[in-house]
Order: sequence, then structure tokens, then C-alpha cells
Amino acid sequence: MDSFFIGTGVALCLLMLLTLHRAIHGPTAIDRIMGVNVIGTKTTILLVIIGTIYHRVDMFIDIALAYALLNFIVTIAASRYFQQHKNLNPKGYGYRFPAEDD
Amino acid sequence: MQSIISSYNYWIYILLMMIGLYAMLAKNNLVKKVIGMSIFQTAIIVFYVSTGAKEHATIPIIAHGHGAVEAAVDVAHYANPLPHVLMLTAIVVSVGTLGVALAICLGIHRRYNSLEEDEIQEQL
Amino acid sequence: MDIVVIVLTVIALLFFFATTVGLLRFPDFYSRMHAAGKGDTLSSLVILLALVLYNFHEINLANLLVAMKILLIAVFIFMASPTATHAIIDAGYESGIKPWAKNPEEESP
Amino acid sequence: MIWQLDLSILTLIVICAFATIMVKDLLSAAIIFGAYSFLMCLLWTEMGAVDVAFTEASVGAGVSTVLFFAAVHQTTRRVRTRKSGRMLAKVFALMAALLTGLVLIIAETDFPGFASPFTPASLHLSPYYITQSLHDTNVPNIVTSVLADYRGFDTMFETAVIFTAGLAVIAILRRYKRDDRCDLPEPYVISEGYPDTIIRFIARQLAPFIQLFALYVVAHGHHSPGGGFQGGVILGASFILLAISYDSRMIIGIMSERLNILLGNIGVLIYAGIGFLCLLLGANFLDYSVLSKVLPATDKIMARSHGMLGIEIGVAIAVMAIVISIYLNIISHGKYDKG
Amino acid sequence: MSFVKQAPVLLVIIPLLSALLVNILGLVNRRYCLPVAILGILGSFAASVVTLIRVIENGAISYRLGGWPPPFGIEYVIDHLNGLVLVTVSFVSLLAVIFSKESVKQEVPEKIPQFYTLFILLVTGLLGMTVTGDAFNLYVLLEISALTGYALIAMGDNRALVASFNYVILGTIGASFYLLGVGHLYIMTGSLNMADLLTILPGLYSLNAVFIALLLILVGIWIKMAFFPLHGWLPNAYTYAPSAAGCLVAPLVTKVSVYIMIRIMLSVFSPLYVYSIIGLSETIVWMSVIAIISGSILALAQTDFKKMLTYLIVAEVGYMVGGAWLASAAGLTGAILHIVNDALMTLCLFLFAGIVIYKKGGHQLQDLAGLYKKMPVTMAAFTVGALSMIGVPPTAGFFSKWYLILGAIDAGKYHFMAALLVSSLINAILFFKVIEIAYFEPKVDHHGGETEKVIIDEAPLTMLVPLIIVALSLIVIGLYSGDIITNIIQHSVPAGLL
Repeated sequence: MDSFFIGTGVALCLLMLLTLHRAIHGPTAIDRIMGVNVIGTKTTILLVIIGTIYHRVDMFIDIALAYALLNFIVTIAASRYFQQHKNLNPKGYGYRFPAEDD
Repeated sequence: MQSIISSYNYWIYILLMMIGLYAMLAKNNLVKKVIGMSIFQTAIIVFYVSTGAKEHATIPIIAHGHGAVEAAVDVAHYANPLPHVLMLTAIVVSVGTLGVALAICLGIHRRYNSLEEDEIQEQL
Repeated sequence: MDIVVIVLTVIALLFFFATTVGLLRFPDFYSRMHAAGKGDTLSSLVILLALVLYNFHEINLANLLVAMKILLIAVFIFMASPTATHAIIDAGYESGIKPWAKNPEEESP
Repeated sequence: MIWQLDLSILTLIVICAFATIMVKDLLSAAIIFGAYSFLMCLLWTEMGAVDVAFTEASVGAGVSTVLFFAAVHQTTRRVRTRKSGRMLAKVFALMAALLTGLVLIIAETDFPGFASPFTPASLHLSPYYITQSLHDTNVPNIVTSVLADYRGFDTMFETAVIFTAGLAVIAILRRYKRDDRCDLPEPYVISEGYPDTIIRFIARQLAPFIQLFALYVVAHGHHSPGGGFQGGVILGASFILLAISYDSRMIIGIMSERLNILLGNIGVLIYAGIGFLCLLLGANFLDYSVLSKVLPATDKIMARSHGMLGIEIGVAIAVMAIVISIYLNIISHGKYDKG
Repeated sequence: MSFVKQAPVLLVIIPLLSALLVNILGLVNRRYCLPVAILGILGSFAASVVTLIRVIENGAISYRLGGWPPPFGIEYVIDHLNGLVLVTVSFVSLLAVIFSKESVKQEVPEKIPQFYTLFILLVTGLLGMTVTGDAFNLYVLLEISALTGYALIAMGDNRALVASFNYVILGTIGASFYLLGVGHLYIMTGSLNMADLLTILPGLYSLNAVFIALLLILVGIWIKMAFFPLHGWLPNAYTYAPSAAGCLVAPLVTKVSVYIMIRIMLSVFSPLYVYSIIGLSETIVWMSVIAIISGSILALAQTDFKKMLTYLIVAEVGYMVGGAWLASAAGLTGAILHIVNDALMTLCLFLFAGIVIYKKGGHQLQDLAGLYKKMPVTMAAFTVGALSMIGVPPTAGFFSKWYLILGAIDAGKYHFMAALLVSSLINAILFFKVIEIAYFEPKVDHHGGETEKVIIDEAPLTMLVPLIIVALSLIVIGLYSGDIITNIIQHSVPAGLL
């Protein structure tokens, strides 16, 4: 059963790698926030899975709980930035595009 | 294969350290430098925590420790707690440094209206 | 019991995979967010349920506590994840991302 | 440690680090840095360093990423790209980085095997801590007992570092009313759809839970991962959540600047005071066992446990106040009003 | 609780508590800040003097924090070497805090409580670094002194922020290298206690990792002490800092770093390892020769008085590093004595610069013109400091240079001796230029005709008294340097050296 959970963990890591593509390549910063939010949820799950592998879930659960709560703060903070600034410029700030002058 | 896996952590910490050092020295943007600084510091934390890892060992919290004192605790069964303690301190220090560095960035931006090092140098 | 756990985990992984594919392949921000918000919440709940079942193999107080805490995580994810999705969508809308349309002139990157 | 997960997480971390440095937009860099810190937390959990992971979880998600957002919010996202220029600096930096890497790789060849239970690091000091900690202090979490007791003096200065950082941010950024030199015009218009009921409602509902959880983390640090620092950061983060979803003014209404500074002081003072109390009772500094003279119905071992709880509370108070103070200073650009 | 027995920890705890008290009282009324700060540092000065006397009488003291035995808990070790440094640090900071009264009111009027809290925390950090016997505890205190240093420097004028940012980046690299070096020692030995490391390490001297650990620690500390190729952060940071902060940071931070280097060389690695086995001695002495010469030449090129002083600090660091690596007893003696002397000399010159800034508002060389007539006492004290910097016999600076030169001859490193002499010569040119401007050059007055009436316009007493005390102590230490060497420094030089 342990090896099954290790497999699950590795599978989640692979999915995180794919999600990371979205988080890194954007194209807009909001897509990146979305990607990081998804990674955060997967992190919470992985924490519980690692706890299960160690057979000490009671010790890992607090961290996962803290994550579930704090991941929310990061997302809210990031999205708040756009609500106040509204200067999202998808073409100018992408990873693959040269930055334009303001 | 075994040797690659066994040194993997150390290689990665060296790589992270190089990335951080490069960013701190080469980047023109001050906030980028601060990010490089954070990566640099986490690299050291990776190194320390790797020294504390132990095969087939569980987390350094003694199981069923409520109440009665266990007679014997198997040393090989628990990971080395000392690096964890040291790194707790190091994380706190790095947060403190991060806050101060960002505050200085804000102060600089307030005075010079720029975060680019060469633009600031021109204004000096 | 193990079989139930395995089945639930596999289902959750499938959902996660679907989420990721949606995240990568959908053409615009809103549809990607749709995939991420829905799929992620659901698959998290399923996999947490699997973990609750796995950890609840024998009934005693400690296990009950663990199970309760995992369910608490589920509750928090259920509260926080849609709100976060809403916040991101709202931020995107506010900052003027145009929804994708088949008309190529309006296509967002 | 689980090597399969170790490999995959480390790979992800390196990708994240590269991306953070390469991406040409500060906000995106901050976001990816958030993902980087998530992955760091996972890495440490997987290596069995739960307390470190908890700290990273609370710091990475609750403080440092938010601070980056706040700083970028107050300055600019722009990273100017120029093809020419700084070649010298880049070559120099590359050389320095490669040299450091080379030197460290040479050192690495001498290291004892990774994750082996027979390294000097695992054989010299740690067996004592592992076997004696429960016996000496009655605290099952070895990390807590080493942190707060065996090496409690480090931790006192760790709290002092955070306190220093908070004061430093105030000293650098804080602007009092008449010192408004070269105030920049507000470049951004605050959106009309700003008060968002859904986010506010959820934030209001979640904040008490977060605070309750933080108190649990502080109090339960002896038996599970967690402790004063993590609890303090989470407490601070709950206030930051309210400040983000409402307005900083609301938080300043609850936690005024003076109260913040006072709480930060009191937190460190509790720690140093407990140490000093030990001194007054005739033992060495921070030797909690002597507290059994003043605490009712405790022997020396339980006195150590209670002493640790006392200092954890001090740490939590100080850290909470300082985290809020740093955030408010950065988000309001030192004016301490809006944001 | 007996004060004498607990003095080793009290000398760190009293400033820490008084820093908190200053901050709390600062919320009530700013006038309470300074007296509490002075009291705190005075208490710590008393504790360090008591400790030094106890060390001289009974030998090294070990203090167990938390009551745990050394390799498991943190230990404070005070021997002759750090006893001397402790007294110097607390003495210098006592004078600097008294000096700060007027200058803080002028330069950072709104942030007096924060300034004093950070000021005392910096003193705490420096004292803690000096007194500790644990390699990781040293890192934590290094960071405290670094963070307070960043903030104090950033409180200066406009350019201070940029200088401070560079300091943050380089300082963090330095501290992190130190931490990494300690990590290498930890992975090889499993211990963090310095005395414990000293006993374990000899079996591992042949390994590369140990050598690289030493190298990392040295590079880290060199960045912190601004050893020549790594000095980039120092001149701007110290020039643009508020003068009260400069008076504390400039004399102490680099000197304490030099002390740490000597401590690591002698008490973690053995003299046998650092001087014979690794064979770095020659290289580092050459590096310090370059540091001395280039520091002096760069100082010669400055038109800004304070910046000139900062480059002199870079040159002086070269003296001490070179002296410590000469591998001779006289050289090490000279380096240790120079820690004390240089702290006092730098304090003297920076106090003078602070007074000039207070009175004239600038720190260009031109601002000094005509000062001899206006401030005779100040200039007399400055002259003593300058003479000591040059190395004229009755002052303290002569004796440490004398020992450094003796050490260079003992070790056969004549290039180091030549560098010392050239640097003294350049110092002489430099300071006579300054004295010439201040004494002979008539004050150019655009209104004309009013230059004859010179009114004596001394600085306020709180600024003048510390300056006079430093100048006197430079002479006193010069006269008694033989006693200091036989009673204190002799015991800290390992016996095996020439």
C-alpha cells in the first residue's frame, strides 16, 4: 500500500510539472496565479499523502491544514493586485515576448 | 545509479546556490536581486536539511510520547533533529532580511522612481 | 477497504489529470480557470476522502481525530478554493481580458 | 525520506528557480517564487523535517510571497530589458557562481554518504538529543525541545532578529506626516468594483478559524510540529488576510502602530524575562528547571516544559506583531494609512 | 545571583533588555531613550570589565547557557583575547552613544526611539559575537548586527539607501558563506561547539571538505570586514550613514569581524592547520599587502573627508588580516593590539567627522578649512587621532605597527613590512594635507573683511567629551601597551608560534 501511495505522489508531482508549465509560461500573470493556486492545492494533498507514507498522518495534518488556509491568502493577495492596478498588459509582460516600453 | 541518487540533494543545492549567486550579482533589477537572495538562502537550508536526512527514519517527534516516558528510544529510528533546529533559525533570519531588503527597495523607488540599478546610478 | 481507497485515489488522479489537461489546452483564461477551479476542488475532495478511509482502518480516538482533521481540510478547501477562483476570475475580468471567441481577431493569447 | 519523491520535487524546484530568475516581470517572478516556496515545503516534509516544513509553509505562503506582492504593488512590475550593457557584471557573476559551484562540488566528494545513518552528523550530537530529550524535558517533539531549551539562546536571538527586522522596516520606511518629501503622484486608479462581498464574507468567516488554529499550533507545539514562530506567523497572516480583503485601515483600527510596537517588545521581553527570572532564581540564564521553585506543583522536568511553553507564547506574540507591522509599512509605503 | 558569576551573560542581556525598554519608553516620551541607552551600555561595560578582570586573575571562563553541558547546549567562552575585545567594544559604544545625543537630534529627529533601539541591538550583536563559543550562535548574532547595521545606515541621507542595499546583498552573501562553511564543518564532524570542533578536526585535516569549510568561512568573514577585493560595499555605506551610526558601525563592525577570523583560525582550526598544513599564509599576506596599498592610494584620491576615512579602514583591515596570517607571535600580537587601537583611532576620527558635520553640515575636505581657530580642542583631539593613525611614537598606533613590523621581519615577509611603511607614509601625507587645510588655509569668505574675527565655536559638551576621552585613551594605551601585551595578549597567542 505504501508503494501505491508513493506512486500517487510521483504522479501528482508529474501533474505539478505540467501545471508548472502554465505557471511559468503564463501567458499573462493571472494565468500564473491560477497555476500556482492549483499547485498549492496539490501541495496540500501531497502533504497528507507523505504523512500517510510515514504512517504519522497526525503530525503532518497540521501543516496541510495551515497550507489550505494560507494558500488562500496568497491567491487573494495576488488577485487583489490586479483589482487595484488594472494595468495587465498580456503582450508586454509575457515570458516569451520582449518587454515593451511603458 | 545509487551514487547519483545519493548525491542528488547536494548537486541540487549547489545548482540553486549558483542560480541565486548569479541573480544577486548580475541582475539589474533590485527586486530580482532580492529574489536571488532568497533562493541563495534556501539553497543553504536545503544543504543543512539534507545533512539531517536518514534512511528508514521517521520524523523527529517521539511516537506516543504523551504521558509516560518511554524506556528506550531507538536512535536510528528518528531523523537528526539538530539541522532542523538550525534551519528554523535560518528561515527566520532570511524572512527578516527579506523584509528589510524589500523596505530598502521601496525607499529607493520612492527617491529615484526606478528599480533598475544603472538608472539609479545615473541619478546619483 | 484498500480496494475502495485505491479506486477513489485513481479516480481522483484521473480528475487531476483532466484538470491539468484543461489547464494546458483550453484556449483562454476563463475556460482554463473553469477547469482548474472545478476539477481541482472535486479531485481534492475525492482523494481526501480516500485518505480518510485509509487512515480510519481501526476505530479509536486518535484515528477519529485524524479523520476529523482531514475532513476539516476538505471543508476549508471547499470554502477557500471557489473563493480564490472567484477572486482570480474577477481580477482577470477587471483587468480587461477578453473571453475567447472563434473569431480570430478577438482571440486572446 | 522517500527518494522517488525527493528526485521529482528537486527537479521541479530547479525549474522553478530558473523560471523565477528568467521571467521578465516582477509580479510573475513573485508568483513563481510562491510556487518555489510551496515546493520547498514539500521537499522538507518528504525529508522528515516537519518543523522546517511548517515554518516554510507559514512563511512562504503567509508572509514572504505576500510581502513580494506588496512591494511590487508599491513600486512597479517593470523589468527593463536591454540587450547591451552589464556584460561585465554578468560575466563576473557567472564566473563567481561557477567558481563557487566548483569549490562546493570538490567539497561534496568528501561528504559521508547521503541519508546514511552512520554519518558524523548523525552520530555525534543527535543521539543524545533523540534519546534524552523526552527524559530531560518531557517534550516528545525533539525539535521543539532542542530549539527552546538546549539551544534556547539561539532562539532568543532569532526572535530578536525578527524584532530587529520589524524595527528596521519602520526605521527605513515610516514617514510621519511632515516628512513627506518627494511624494509620488498616485499612478493607479482604484477600481470601482473594489468592495467584493464574496471575498470579504469568506475572509471574515475564515479569519477566526485561522486564529484559533494558530493558537492551537502554539499550544500544541510540544507534541506535534509547530510552535511559537509558526503560530505567530499564522496569526499575523490572518490579520493580513483581513487587511487584503478589507482595507489596511481596519487592521490599523484593531492593531494600531503603537500597540504593534508594544506587542513586539512584550514578546521579546517575555522570552528574555523568563531567562532573566532563571538568573534571579540562582541558575544560569534560560535554565528553566529552576522555575520549579516558583511554579506550583511542578518538578524540574515539567518546569522545563512549562518554561518552553512560556517562551513559545512570547515568540508568537512578537512574531505576530512584527509580521503585521512589516506588512502594513510596506503596503502603505510607510504612511501607515491605506493600502 | 551574583553579578560577577553571571557577568558573561549579563553583558549581552543588559543591552538587549535596555533596547526593549528604550523602545517601550520611546512610545511614552522620547527624552527617556538616551539615558536608558547609556545606562544599558554602561551596565554592559561594567560586566565586561568585571569579566576581563576575572579572566586575568583566573584564566578562561566557560558559561553554560540553560545549564546544558557544552557540546549539547550553547557555551560562552571568555579568554584573554575576547575579554579584551569585549571591553573595547563596550567602551567604544559607550562613547558613541554619548556622542549621539546632539547628532541624532539633528539628523534623524523623528525616529529617535527606533534609532537607539537599533543602536543598542547592534551593540548586543557585536558583544554576543565576541563572547560566544558556538559557531552557529555566532551566525545568529552576526545577522543581528548585520540587520541593525543595514537599518542604521539606511537612515542616513539620500544616497545611503543605495549604499545600504549593496550592503544587504553583499552582507547576506558573506553571512551565508559563513553559514555554509559551518555547515561543512557540521557535516564532517557533527558538532557546532568551537572547543569540540578543535578536538575533532585534527583527524580530518587531510580532507578537502575541511579546507573548503575554512575557505568559505574566511570568504564570508572577509566580505563582512571589507578585505580588499571584497570591500565594495563599505565606503559608500559608511560615508552616507548618519554620523552617530557611523561612529558605532565604522570602528566596531570590521574589527569584530577580524576578531572572529582570529577566533576561527585559533579556536576552531589550530595554528598548526592554518599556518603550516594548508599553506595559504603567503597568498593571504600578499592579498593584504595589496589591500593596504590600494586602500591607502584610494584614500589619497578622495576629496570627501569621510570617504577618505572609509578607505583608510579598508587599508587598516589589511594590516590586521596580514598580521594574523604572518604566522609569527609578534605579528599576531600586533594584529590583536591593532584591533583595540584601530577601534579607538577610527572612533576618534569619525567622532571628529561627526562634529564637523554637525557644525558645518558637510563632510568635504573643504569644510574643514579654518577649523583650528574655531575649534581648538576638537582639532587637538583630531591631531592625536591622526598621529596615531600615522604611527607616531607616544600614541597607540605606533606600538601595534611596531609589532606588526617585528612580526613581518620574524616571518621573513619583507613585502608586508614595506607595505606597512608605505601606508604610514601615505597616511602622513594624507593627514598633513587635512591639517594643512584646517590650520593654514584661510577661510574663504564671500562677504569679505570679516575673516579676522574668529570666534571660538566648540561643539556641544556631549560631543566634545567623548572625543577628548578617546584622544586621551589613545595616548594612555600607547603608554601602557607593554602591560596590555604582557598581561592579556600574550596569553592569547598560541605557544607554538615563533
